[in-house]
Amino acid sequence: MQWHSVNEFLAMGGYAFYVWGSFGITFGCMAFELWLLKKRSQRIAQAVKQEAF
Amino acid sequence: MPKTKLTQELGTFSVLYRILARDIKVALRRQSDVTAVFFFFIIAASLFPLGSGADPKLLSAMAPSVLWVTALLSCMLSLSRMYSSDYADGTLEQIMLSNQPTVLIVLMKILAHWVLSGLPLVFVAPLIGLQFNLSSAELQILAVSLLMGTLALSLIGSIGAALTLGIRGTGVLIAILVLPLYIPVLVFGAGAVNAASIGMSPNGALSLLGAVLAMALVFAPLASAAALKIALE
Amino acid sequence: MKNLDTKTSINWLKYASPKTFYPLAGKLIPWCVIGAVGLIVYGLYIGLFVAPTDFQQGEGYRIIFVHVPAAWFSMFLYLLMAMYAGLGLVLNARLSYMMATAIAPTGAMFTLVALVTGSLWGKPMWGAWWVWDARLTSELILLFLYIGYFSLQAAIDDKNRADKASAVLALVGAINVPIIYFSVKWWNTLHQGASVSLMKAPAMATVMLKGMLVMAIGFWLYSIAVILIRVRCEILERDSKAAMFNLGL
Amino acid sequence: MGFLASNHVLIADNLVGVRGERLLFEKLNFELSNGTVLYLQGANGTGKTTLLRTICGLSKPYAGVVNWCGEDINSLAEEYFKHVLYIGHLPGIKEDLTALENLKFSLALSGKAISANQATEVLNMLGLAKGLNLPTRMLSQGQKRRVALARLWLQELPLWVLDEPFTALDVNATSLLKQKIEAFANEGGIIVMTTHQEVTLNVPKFEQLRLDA
Repeated sequence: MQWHSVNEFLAMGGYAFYVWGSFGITFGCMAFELWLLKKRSQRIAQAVKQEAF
Repeated sequence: MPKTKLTQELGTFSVLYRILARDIKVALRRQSDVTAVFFFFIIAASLFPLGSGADPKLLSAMAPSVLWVTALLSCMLSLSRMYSSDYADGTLEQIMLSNQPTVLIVLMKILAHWVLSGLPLVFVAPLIGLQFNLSSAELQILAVSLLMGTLALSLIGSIGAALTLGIRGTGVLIAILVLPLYIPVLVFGAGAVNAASIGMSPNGALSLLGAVLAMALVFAPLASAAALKIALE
Repeated sequence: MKNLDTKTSINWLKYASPKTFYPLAGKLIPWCVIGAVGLIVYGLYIGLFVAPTDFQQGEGYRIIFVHVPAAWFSMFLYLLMAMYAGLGLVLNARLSYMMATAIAPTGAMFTLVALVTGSLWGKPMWGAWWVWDARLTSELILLFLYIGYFSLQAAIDDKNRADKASAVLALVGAINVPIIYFSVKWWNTLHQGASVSLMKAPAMATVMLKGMLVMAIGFWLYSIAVILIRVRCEILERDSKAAMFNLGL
Repeated sequence: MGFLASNHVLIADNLVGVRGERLLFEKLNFELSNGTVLYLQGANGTGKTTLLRTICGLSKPYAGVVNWCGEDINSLAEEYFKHVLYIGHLPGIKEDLTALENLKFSLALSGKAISANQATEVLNMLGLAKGLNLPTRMLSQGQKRRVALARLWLQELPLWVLDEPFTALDVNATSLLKQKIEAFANEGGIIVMTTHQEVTLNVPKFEQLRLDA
């Protein structure tokens, strides 16, 4: 464990923007994809309910 | 009612030849389509010097890419006509129901498209190349690479044309489908001319282009035939 | 002559197998999600805390822990999609068409992520947002193939034909992927000489490799979960009868 | 023209037709042997055209098999197409070519070469004498239809699949076509057709199949 302090960890040896940017985008896209899917399944469940009654 | 026996049976090649001949005859009766592709190439290629200035060294450096990309685009512009007119008037169904395997029929269609749109480019490109002050060696390689390249472009393009048959607004759609598949042909084609311009032997690039052409000859008719069957369902 | 009585909305369950697949997928999804989260967190732990600083690239190299797995899966998911497409064409099985349709968005997402992280990695290391490196360029072309797949599917209204046409395109694309990669590599060496490939990952300390592999398996479980969720949506959207049955209404 | 000496049989077993998400027909069976005319009835949109295209092999049935002389037409492919003559809604002729060129080309597709005067004879009989050398786009709808039908008098194919062959035909052409269909059926041909006009055909076997909405 070579990080001695939290903000050294955050600074990421001067590459903070690039490293956190990459991680942020990766997990951001994943979260966005999951969110889209949740919305889509809600829309289906809702549409089916209407059709059933 | 005529009772005479029909004269003579037609073998596979004569039937296929007639399909090819008919396509060319129909296209020549409507010259506007054929010449449009030809003039697009000439005009588009001549636009680049207007955009970049007439410095000979710059022009000859970018000539292979300019000539190849415009040839590729003009080939692509006429792709949608490959099957759509036959699809619209019902002759495509009749041809598919002929006694020839679909793959060979598709090959004839591709050859007809190549003869009408690819081949003319092979002859005019060296002339346009003079505008970009290419040396005669480079012009020769340009012609040879386009000869093989345009056939490969027609082959690969026919898959896009068959997939988008009967869909409205296919002009741009074909471009999106087919351009990524054109990249190897462009890389090796333009690469051959580039190699010639820096004195390297273009044979490496030309043989790779030949390999891509060979693969296209095998896979493109199969994929196009499958796509046509799907379109005609 | 026998009269034909036709029902308006047909009962698909008889012909396709989504009926058995739907609940099975439902059971699998939670496990994949848990596995994915666990492994990704563990991978991050290795990548950010355990892996040492690289003597050449400092801390910037840690981007590989997301960039490389994303690049792997962008390619793998395209080939998986092509496989399901091919299966669909051969067996005329609606379910495998649906699988191919469900895989594509995740594959495209990973391609986009690989491109962005690649450029974020290129900027500090080689000073340019975009580097015409063979792998990055092929990644870009792979994105074009995904775009082609989506635009063809969107352009065709009849679901049946859209499935088959995009399946053919996916297969043609899959055949072209190695050719494109080779031609870009050849183009790269022709123009830049035999310079070292820019994006070669730094000397792989075993712990870095382990970190990347853990992240990769995490991405794999994530992909399975997302694809299964999307396939279930696809099944429900395609047939209201199955929807009512499966939602227990 | 005893070319139909050998007996042919067209069997549909358990055919299921689907268009988009709609089921058109289900569990459809029939067996047609030499000299039969199957007359398909049904309102628009009940799947008549889909059934015809399934029978002639252009589209695959959702389920079930079309069988020609004991073999599934899917595996026969071109072998089967050698025996089928299909006339659909679309005219199937090239507007830029003349009637003569169109007729010769459609014959060539089934491997037959015919002489110019044979073709002209049939076209004259169908009242197209004037328009022989004009590109067919100049002809009227009815004339185009007759150019498309001209090959019925020249081709020797045992199975005809006709999608509303009588549309846009005048009285004279309709009776000519009726006679030709009757003659063909009596020689042992098999015909599957749809039409909206009420047509009585005296043929060895006349069957009807109704597809309702």
